[in-house]
Parts: sequence; C-alpha cells; structure tokens
Amino acid sequence: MKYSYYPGCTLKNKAQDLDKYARASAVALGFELEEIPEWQCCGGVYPLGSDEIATKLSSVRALNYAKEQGQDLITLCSACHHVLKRVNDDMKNVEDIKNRANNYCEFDEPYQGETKVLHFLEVIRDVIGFEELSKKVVNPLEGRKIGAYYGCLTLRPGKILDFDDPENPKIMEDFIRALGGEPVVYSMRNECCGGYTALKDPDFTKQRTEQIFDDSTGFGADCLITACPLCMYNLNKSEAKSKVPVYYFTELLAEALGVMEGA
Amino acid sequence: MTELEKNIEIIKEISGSDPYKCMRCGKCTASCPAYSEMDIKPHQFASYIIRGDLEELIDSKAAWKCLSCFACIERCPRDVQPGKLVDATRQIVARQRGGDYLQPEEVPELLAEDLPQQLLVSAFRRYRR
Amino acid sequence: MQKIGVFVCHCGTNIAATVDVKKVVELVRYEPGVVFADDYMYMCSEAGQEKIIEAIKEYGLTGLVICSCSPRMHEKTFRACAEKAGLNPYMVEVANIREQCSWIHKDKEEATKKAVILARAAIAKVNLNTPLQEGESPVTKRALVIGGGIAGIQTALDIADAGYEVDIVEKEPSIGGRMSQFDKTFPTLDCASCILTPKMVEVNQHPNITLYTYSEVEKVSGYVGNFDVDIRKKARSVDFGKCTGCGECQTKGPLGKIGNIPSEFDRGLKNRPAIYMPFAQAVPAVPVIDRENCTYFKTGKCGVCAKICPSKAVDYEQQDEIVTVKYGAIVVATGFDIINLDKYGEYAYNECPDVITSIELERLMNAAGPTGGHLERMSDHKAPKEIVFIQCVGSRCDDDKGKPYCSKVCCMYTAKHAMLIKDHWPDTNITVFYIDVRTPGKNFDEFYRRAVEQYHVNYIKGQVGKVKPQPDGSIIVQAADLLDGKQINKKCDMVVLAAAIEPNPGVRKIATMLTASIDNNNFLTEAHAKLRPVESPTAGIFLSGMAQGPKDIPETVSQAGAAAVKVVGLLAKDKLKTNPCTAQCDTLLCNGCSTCANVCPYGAITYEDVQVNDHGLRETRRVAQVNVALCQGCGACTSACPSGAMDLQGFSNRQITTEVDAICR
Amino acid sequence: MQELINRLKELIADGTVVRAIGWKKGDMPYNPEPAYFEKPEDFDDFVYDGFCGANLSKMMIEASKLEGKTAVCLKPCDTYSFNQLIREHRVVRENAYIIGVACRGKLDIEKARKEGIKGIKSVTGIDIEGDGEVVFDTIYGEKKMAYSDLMLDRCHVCKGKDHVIFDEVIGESKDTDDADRFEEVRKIEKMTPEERFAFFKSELSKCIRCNACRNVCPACSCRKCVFDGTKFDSQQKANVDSFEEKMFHIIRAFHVAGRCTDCGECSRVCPEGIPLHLFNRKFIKDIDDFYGEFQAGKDPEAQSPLTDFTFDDLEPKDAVGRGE
Amino acid sequence: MSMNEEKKEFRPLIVAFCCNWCSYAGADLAGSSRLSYPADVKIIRVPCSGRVNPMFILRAFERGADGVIICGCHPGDCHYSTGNYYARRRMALLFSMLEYMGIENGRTRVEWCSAAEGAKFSKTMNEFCEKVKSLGENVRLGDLRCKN
Repeated sequence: MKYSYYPGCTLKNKAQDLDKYARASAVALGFELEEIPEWQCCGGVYPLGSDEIATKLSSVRALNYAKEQGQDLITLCSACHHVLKRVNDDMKNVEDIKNRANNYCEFDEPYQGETKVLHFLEVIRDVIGFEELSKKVVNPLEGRKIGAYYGCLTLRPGKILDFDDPENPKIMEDFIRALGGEPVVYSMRNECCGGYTALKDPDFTKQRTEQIFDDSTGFGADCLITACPLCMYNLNKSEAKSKVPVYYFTELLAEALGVMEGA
Repeated sequence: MTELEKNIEIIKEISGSDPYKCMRCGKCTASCPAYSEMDIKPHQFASYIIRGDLEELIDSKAAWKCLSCFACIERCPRDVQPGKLVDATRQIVARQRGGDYLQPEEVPELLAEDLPQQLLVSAFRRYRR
Repeated sequence: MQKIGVFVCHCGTNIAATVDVKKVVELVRYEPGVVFADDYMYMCSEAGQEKIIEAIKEYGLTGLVICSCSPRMHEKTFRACAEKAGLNPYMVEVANIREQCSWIHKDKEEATKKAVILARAAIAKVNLNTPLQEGESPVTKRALVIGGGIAGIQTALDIADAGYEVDIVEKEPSIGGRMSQFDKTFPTLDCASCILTPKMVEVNQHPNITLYTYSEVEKVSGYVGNFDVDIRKKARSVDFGKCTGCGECQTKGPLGKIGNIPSEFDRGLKNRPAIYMPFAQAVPAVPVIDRENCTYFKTGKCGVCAKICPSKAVDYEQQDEIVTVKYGAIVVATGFDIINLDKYGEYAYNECPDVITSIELERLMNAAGPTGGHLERMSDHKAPKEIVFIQCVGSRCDDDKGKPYCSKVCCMYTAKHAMLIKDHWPDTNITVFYIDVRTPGKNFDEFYRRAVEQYHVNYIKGQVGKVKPQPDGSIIVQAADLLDGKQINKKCDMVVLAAAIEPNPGVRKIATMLTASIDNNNFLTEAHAKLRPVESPTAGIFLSGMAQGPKDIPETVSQAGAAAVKVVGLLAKDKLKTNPCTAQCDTLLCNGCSTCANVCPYGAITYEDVQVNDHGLRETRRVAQVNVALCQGCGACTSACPSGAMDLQGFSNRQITTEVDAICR
Repeated sequence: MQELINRLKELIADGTVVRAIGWKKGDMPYNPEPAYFEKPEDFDDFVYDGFCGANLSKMMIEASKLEGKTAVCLKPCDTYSFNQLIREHRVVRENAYIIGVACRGKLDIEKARKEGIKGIKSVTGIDIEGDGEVVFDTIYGEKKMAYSDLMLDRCHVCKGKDHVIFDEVIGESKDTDDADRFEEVRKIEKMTPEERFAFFKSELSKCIRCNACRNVCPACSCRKCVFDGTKFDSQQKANVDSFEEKMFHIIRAFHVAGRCTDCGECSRVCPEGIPLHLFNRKFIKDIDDFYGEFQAGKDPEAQSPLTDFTFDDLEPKDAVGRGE
Repeated sequence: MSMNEEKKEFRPLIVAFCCNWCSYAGADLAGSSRLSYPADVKIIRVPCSGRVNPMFILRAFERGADGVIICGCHPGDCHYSTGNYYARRRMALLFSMLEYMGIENGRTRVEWCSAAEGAKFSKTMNEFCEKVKSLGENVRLGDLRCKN
C-alpha cells in the first residue's frame, strides 16, 4: 500500500525523530510513504477567519497532489493533521471556499475534497489493525506504564477531524496496548499544553505542562507519548521531564518493532 | 438592519458562528485552560459582540490569550463556538487596524534554539495577519 | 349554478390588520356563483354564525365560503353552522387567510391580493361541490393502552372505571414503568412505590382491564372505532396459570440471588439471574426467562429453575403468541428514557463509576435498590461526602449536540435529591451546577428554595466544563461560577448527571404503525397544541404522559385522565360519523385494470362484474367498487387511475383543477 | 406463411377457434393491415411478411368479448403487450388462442424512401423464412437493400426472439438486437436544457393530434381517454388551437409508465414521424435506474413500479440534475 | 422599497400542494409562529401527497405557475401509511421527464414536512421562491402548446 506523505516543516527539522521512526516503522508494517514533492508549510494553524483562502492553498495543493496520485494522504504532525483535515472539509463542504480556491489554483479538474487524509495512527488502527500490529512487535514494551498525551490539535474539532472521540479517545491507548505496554488513562491527556503561547508566555505553558505531568504521574505513568512537536517542546521545558521522559509515539513504535537501529 | 446588526453579521461571516445562539451557560469558560489569563472570559465574548462592545474586545488582553485549543468549540452545547469569536476578534484587529500582537523585531529575542518551526508559524498566524 | 355566500372574518385584528377585509368582500362579490358577501369581526362567534344562518335563509345559499383561519381550526364549526340552517355541511369551504396569509405577510396590499386569490379558489371549488352524506361506522367498545407506566396505568384505570374494557400492552415483564424505579417524588416527597404499587395492584385486579405484559404491538390496521391490533405475547417461559410468584426460581437458581446479568430495573448497578422478576412488587408477579442470557436456551443444559419450581410452572417450550384484538381507541403512553451519554465524554460517565445519572441515584437511594438504600460510591462503596450535581446534560442543546428542549423535571428532582441526601446524611456537602433553575409549578420554587435555605445546598450558575477523575479516587469538577467570575475546580467524590430525557426509542415504530405524527424529537404531535393536547391528529389515537412531551408525575396523571375522558367520550358513542370524502368509481370510465386496488392501503377496492349501459351499449364489465366504510379518502387510487374513472368526493379532479385555475388566473 | 394459413384454417375448421386475427394485404405491398378472418375464402388475402409490424394484441380487448375463441397471431414482442393486458384484466386469456409467429425484424418503408426508393410496384425478399436482400421492383427499375438496413429502429433493440406467452409457435425467430436500447435517450440527456427543449418543441410541433399513437398503443386501452373526458376539464381540443401537445404526450407517457412494453407502435404509426417512443423509453430507463430493472409484460404477476415502493426510494430531488 | 420598484421585480407564481395531515398543518404552524414566506406561494389543500395527480402540476404550469411544490408527510409518517411513497415515485419520474424535456428542474420540488415543522415549511417556501425567482418567468411550460 502506497500513501502520499506530508511531513510538514517541523518534521524536517526539530522533530526529525517523529519522521524517521515513522518511516522505518512503515517499512516494517508493510506500507510505503511517498513524500509529496515540493510540499509547502500548512501554516501550523487553521486560518482564524473561516472566510479566508490564501492561507489554505498550500494544503489544497498537497491534497490535490495526493488525489492525482490516487493515494490517501498521511500526516504525522498533529498540526498538519489538523489543518489538512479542516481544509479538506472546507473543500468538500463549503461552496464558497471550494470555488475560490479552485479558481485560484486552476487544477486540471477542480479539487472537491476527494482525498482521504489519515493520521499515521489512523492507518495503524483502520488499515493495519492493532491486532496485526501486536503480531509484528518484536520488543514488547512490557511493564512500561505509558501515558498518551493527545493535546488538542489531534482531536478537535472532533466532528471534522473524525480521529477519535474528542473527550474520551482511545486510539493511543490501544496503540500502547498493541506494543505490549500498559496505557495510563488520565484526564489531562486531551487538555492543551499551552501551545504557541510558549513564545510570549513561557511561564504559562510551564504551568500547564506541570498539571499534565502531575495528573499523568499521579495515575502511574512512567513516560508519555505524543504526536505533536509543539507539545513535545512544551513538555520538554518542564522540570518534571527528567523523571518522566516524553517520546514521539513513532519512537516507541520503532522500538517495539525492532527497527530503531536502521532508522 | 442596524449598524450593530451589520457588525454582528461581519463577525458571523468571519467566524462562521452565531453569537445569538449563546444561552450563557458558561461551559466555555468552565473549559478554558487559559481562563486565568483572560480579562474578558470566553462566555462574555458573545455578550460583548451582541452589545456592540467591540472596542473593548479588541483592546482586551483576552483576545490574545486564547490557546486555540478548541475545548470550548468542542463542548459548546449551543454550537456558538466561542473560540471562533475570539479568532474573529483577532482578525478584526488585523484586518481593520493592521494591529498585530507580535512584531517581527520581537522575534529574535524570543527565539530559543530548540523552538520548533510549528511554534513559530503558529504564533505568527495567531498573532498577526 | 350555485348560490354562494362569502363571509370574510376579521378575527379581531388577526386578519384585519394585514388584510383589507372590506376590499376582499368587494372583490369577491362578483365572482361566478357569488350572490352574497359580507365581513364580520368574529365569524366563528355565535353572532357571526347567526349572520351566516340568516344569509343562508335570506338568499337561499347553496354554498358557503368562509375566509378565516385554517380549516383545521373551524371547518367543523362552520359546517355545523351550515347544517343548522339546513345546508349540507359539505357545501362549505374555508379559505385560510389567517395562518396562510395575514399572519405571515406584512404588506397589506400584497396580503389582501393573496386573500382574494385564496377566496376565489375556494369559491371556484364550492361551485363544484356536491352535498355529501356522512356514513356511519360502529364503535368497538374496547380501548388499548400502549405502555404500562404511570401514564398508561392511570389512563387504563380511568377508562375501566367508566365501565369500558381496556387492555394494557407493556413490553417489560412488569407494569410500573419509570416511576417504579424512583425512590421519592417531588414536591411532597411521597415514596414512589407507596403511591404507585396500589395502582398497579388495582390494574391487575380490575375486572375491565386485561394486561399484556412482556408483549408488544406488532401490527395495527383499521381506523377510529375499528382498529385491529396484533399483539405479540413474547414467550415468558413460565406458565401464568401455575406460577405462584414464590420467587424460589430466582433465589435458588444456578447463581443464587446474584445472577450475572445487569439488571435493567437497577440500571445495571446490580445483577439479576436469567429467570427474574424485575422488582419485588412486580405486577404480574410472574417471572420471565430472559432467553438470550439463559444457559438452558444457549446450551440446552441446565434446567435448574424448572427443577426447583414447586409448582412446575417453568415451560421451556412456550412460544411467542400473537393475538388479534379489536379496539375502538388507542392510547400511546410509551413514556421516556434518559439519553445515551456516550456523546458527552467530558463528564467521564463511561470512565468513572462514581459519575452516575440521576435515575441511578434514585436506585442507590431506594431501600429496595442495589445498596439497600445506603448511598455509596460504586467504586469503593464508601459514603460520598461531597456530591456535585450537573444540570442540563444533553438538554437545551443545538441540533447535533443533544436535545433542543428543556427536560423540565431535572431542576426539581435535583432539588429533591439534594434534600433527601442532606436529610439522611447531614454531613454531606452538595453543589449543584446549573444554567437556569426552572421551577414553574405549584410549590415548586418554594421546594427549591428550601433546598438552598434550609438544607444549604450550594447552587452555582455555570455549566461544568470537564469532570476529571483523580488518581486518589476523588473527582475534580472543573466549572465556572459565572456570577462570581471564577473558574472552580471542585473536588468531590460523586457526580450526578441530570441527563436529558427522550421519548422511549420504541415510539417511532409504534407511531408509524398508528400513522400518528411525531415531531423532530420523537415526541408525538398533538392535534392542537393548546386545544387538543391529548389527541393525535389521527382520529382515535390519544396521547398520555411523556410520549407527548416532558412532564412530571402530576402532569402525567392529569394528562392520563384527560386522555381517558377522550377515550370514554369516543367509546360512549354507538356509531361514528364517517368521512364522506371517499373515493368513487365512474363505472362507465373504469377499465377494470386493478391499478387502483394495488395502491389502496385499506383494501377498500374490489372488482365486480356489473351490467353497464354505456350510451346504449349494454355489456358486462369488470369495474372497481369502493367500500366506503373502509375508504379513508386518501385519494391514492385517483392519481393511479389512468382513465380518470376513480375520483375523490370533496377533493375531485375537477375541484382541484379549478382551484389551480383560480390561483393561476 | 402457408403453414400459418393452413394452421389457422385448421383451427377454425375443427372448432377450436371461431375466428383469427392476422394481417391482410393492403393497397400497397408494404402496408398490410390487421384484419379478422373467419371463412376459408377470407384467407385469400392473408399475408404475413416483413411489413406486418402491427401489434395485434390490443385487438384482443374487443375480440375477448366475442362469442367463442379467437386465434391471434403475435410476434415475440407482441406477447409482452398481451401479458400486460392480461395483468390489467383487459383481455381474457381463455378466449384467445395465441399463435406465436416467427419474426426476423420488421421493416420500415420510410427507410427505403430515405434511400430514394420510389414508385414501388412489388417487393420480394420480405418473407419470414428468407434471409436474402430485399428487392424493390419500382417504376424506375430494380432497387436492393439489405434486410437489416430496412428494419424498424425498434427491431434493432429487440427484447428477444422468445414468445413470453403462446399456445403454439410457428416458425423460427431471429435475434435482431444490435443496438443499445437507451442510446437515443442518453444522447438527449446529454444535451443542454436549451437543446433538449428545442428538440422536443420541434418534434412535438409536428403533432397533428390524429391520436394514431393513442389508438395503436396496447397500453392506451382506456374506454375513454382522460383527454376526451370532462374529469380534468382537459377535453381534446383538436379542433381549436389550444391542444396542449406537451401535456398530452407527457401524460400519455406517464399513464403508460410501468405498463408500456416498449413495443414501439406509437412511433411506427405516427404519420409525422415523431419519435414518441423517446418518452416511454425515458420512463423505462428511469424506472430501471431508480427502482431496478423492470420489463412490463414479462411477468404478468409482477407489480408495476408505479404501484409499488420501497422505504428508501430515491427522493424526487435526486431524480433530477443527475447529469450535472 | 417603494411600490414602483416592487412592480418591476419579478414575482413568481407558486402553487403548493400540501397534504392535510402534515404539511398543511406545518403551514398552519408556520403561520401561527409568524414565520413568513413570500405571498407568491398559494397553497392547495389535498388529503395526501398521493392525491396529487401529475395532471394538476402540468395544469398549474399551463395556467401560468412558475413553480410547483408538493409537500407531504415524511416517508413512513403518511397518515394513510403509504400515499407519500407512491407520490415519491410518481414525482421522481415526472420531474425527471420534465427535466428531460428541457424544463428547468428548479421549478418543481417535493418536500416532506411534518405538522411540527413550521420552521422548515417557511424555510422551504423561502428557498423555493428564491430559486424559482432566479429562474425567471416560466416560458417553457407556460404554453403547453408546441406551436409557435
């Protein structure tokens, strides 16, 4: 199975781990990631005004490219996942944006949201299946109590992203279980880490991440996983981090699949 | 249509949400992780807009403190989506006033070495036009 | 040519404010057939009707057009008025210039123009009206009540006491419904079972009442006065005649008293065995075997209950039985349930056993409940010291977020719960997060104020954002106090959700069978929101209880009584007037092709060979015959008929065509 | 043909039937006409060849009322119409003796005319059994055409060579189906609304309200047509200028929708050459698309699509704008 | 808006066939809730959407209607159990035929509207009027004759 792959800017740079372990794991799991040539940054956030199009065009181009290849589009970064899915939803359902974006892009045929956008985890859940995944695990993460930290962008708005139940998600927990680890459920897992305010209000994000660590360790987590480079950054800024390491979910995946070395 | 109603129409258009649907239940405010930072609370955005107190919103600290975490949008029982009203306020500042919360000159100073690109672009999008 | 009188109603200012009534009168006066036109302030008033009667007599009117409110409102009134003056009631047509004109248009000129057009269409139609005679149909003097909760019980008792036979169909093994699950009732704190159980017993012993428990309505045909209903009596696997209700089978079964199946009655807070009575006071006191969960039915082995039954009442061979019964009237009292809370993950209902619904709390506080009436947390069986109530969970929501309506009873039962808890366990702190406290009703606000003033229940305005279970087993409720402008993290050890109520999910299927209309929220629609609140628009179908809309017990009981009176009023008649607007076949045009019979929902069309004289040509032809007693006047046959032989009286092809012409003129 | 004549005579002689319905010679070699045959000498004019296109099933409506049985010659496609008439109780099965006659496609004289063949004196090669070319002896000399080129359009989309109801079959039929039945409809569907409107307007403007389509149609068997009656104030206005062609032809097609077997007689008899079958075939195509394939007359027990439904039928709004 | 301007504006003529049990009651509810829709809509009460003969629709167009809408109970909720199911098939085929003949398909519509859906009734009528208005005068079916 081949997928168009949209890595996004951060994965090329600060979050190379998220990317490289994903690629190695994909090979081990038997699917191929074809990076979209000349992709442009998704913008990191969905535009503030629902009536804007200029800031949506880079996503539209990537989506249309995947459509032309006849492939589903995979992303890993929670921000790209969020933006691509929402823009795709606009292209499918919002007449005005669809028309304006297509007028601007002048594709061979108009893009109308045909591409299916999938998060890497969704491919594992919906295409490969957790049962199949657990069969491929060579180094089960036995005895590890892992807290899934979802943050906000992967889950919300739940109706459009259609990723998992936004209030009570279980995809990452099932993932951890499939890898042989023990998922730790805690209520802060879908609460915001403070996000981009880290730039101007680092103290505030610190408060947030402390609460996240308190809650997750309170329930017994000995490490956290995330899919978001920004969450990773903010969590890493916390002092608690020394006791509780934070990993990209792909890193644990690669470890369990035994492909860390080649990555 | 009154002047006030026209302004509300503009906000409706930018935000794609309708402040008149708000029933003042406060679930947004209850959900907001940035509550402590906000001088005007999320649930008040709808009432400020309906009252026509756009100036106060625009001048507020709150408009820039929203984390865009969508908790209020997800949970709002009336589908008012207060987070979108906050975003719309920022847009009005950017579109009508050219005011930005983040100036390019500030950036080098704020830049940490391990800062992910995602943070920078997000912040730029959120704080500026 | 008809002699038509046109009467234009002002309806006070309801019509006259937007429609120039005088002008309408002037403009329709010269329409073909019109010999008299006048206006009046209130046409439906006695004086208005007197005017009509006088005009009929004075001008020898043969047809009437009343321009007024909707015919659904006063067509009957004006027909009766015509009849009084000796005019066939079906020579009356109503032009709806209120609901469909004055009330929705603002521009007076435009509304007046439209009113004239609507009047013209009605005049054109009356020109083609023919006097119709109502037929008669007999009334089966027996009523069916669907649902055996307090609404159904009360309706059945009232009908039975009036001397008519009535059957109750209840899908559960026992009657009693939701009320039997409650502990106490507001605003007087009576014990629910103390006031309900005697009624249940009365139902069981009443000579005029037949109970079909563990049964469902399968099929309904017929019409007002003459319904045929198929009732499926599900196999109980216990012989009614032999069972003494001793309960041995439940207590001494393979799992003893405990069982391993979540008890529906106790909302899953307790288990039950596969052979069970839902609760001790069940009526009838005859257990059922839940075949899906019974080891014997699943594996063919076990049979313990049959062995221990002292009266040999267990019968594994019992089959479902379908009985067909005739009824004159049907009451829908299917009640409610609370919504599924899967959509509201922020309240952690599915994750945390100590987050419960109000109805679960009822069971927890009930002496016969899973904890014997001791309020305890389901997680560690400790008594909660700090309890948070969350109001409006799924009520008052936007379309896809939940129910758009107020569930009406939650504010009051929450105050009740708070007071009862404080009464029994005074050292418990109680906080209620509310959006609005709604207490319209006799002694209702006083009741709520007592909770605050006497019991010191802490009411905080602000919906809860998130319920966060903590590592130490406590729960933090993240909310806002909107009046104080604070975000609150309230630590507690139990959370009670006031989940929205919704009509029993089975009601949709029943409504479809009854052709009773239902609204977007699956509540049954009443014939008129104010004036006919316990009747469905479908004749012979009546509404009782929550099936019609959210209401509390006193309201339910009064509505149940009202529905019963309507039923009794119907059953008291020996004959019903039938709608004369039935289909009619022109035998000279009929091809005998059977197309019409294929679409008739009532089987009212048969074919007969008849002798016809078609302009001198005498021959025997196979032609359609309409049984007017069965025909309900839908007209499906008329549009299926290619030759135009089939026509509908009162809505004939020519009448509708002429209306079209009048409107498009 | 002789075998057919002999058999019909035999059936009358042995009292099985009282009369037969078939074709007799017309004033031209290419226009035979339907006729009753009772006495042996009636059969002198009997003909059955490639030009005998008329569907005789409708004649059984009246013949059913006569004393004694009637033998009726039905081509494979005509038997569908007969079945449909049975379903509608318009003919009495017991009063008919159905001879399934062989068919290798019926001919359209207009096709010859289009080729410039005029002044026809006689035609050969139109026998049912033959398989050669059709030869016209004309006042301008001999002209030839391939049988298939001369065939009616409807025969190119033949429903099949099997009779769906019969008492006996005489002769061997051939499959002539070599075109897509709905191609013409599809072509129109693909036009712009303006083109479609112009097309139908120009076709229907040829209508001279002669009612030939109505009279020949086996599904149009009403004792009295709604357009002749007063039930809708829609009396035939042939003599005035207000005959509503669109209304008439839409309603006619609508009334036969789900009952029309697509026998194509309407178009065959139209003196103005209006392709009336395009209305019926549109309904047939829509019915197939919306509610599953249905062939009227195939199964006399089958419920007509318009007197049937499923709970999740297509919504009218989805029935239109499909080409957009 | 002054009266003069209004005269210039094209106002469509719309005939609405409403079944007595659901849609006509829905229209009444729209009325008692004061949910306005254009006066261009004129309602004809029929017992059931299954009563609507295609003849009526063509007749309306012939006599100058610019749009025809048929409203009935929601499928499954027909007062007579099945009338709207037959109507649904009839109208699907008729509308498709009209479209095939080049008639703008926005001029016809079927809407299911219950007695409780006053708001939907009003919204539907507003939308339909808007649509028909945008199509302009009904030239193609206004004259059912095909003679020029």
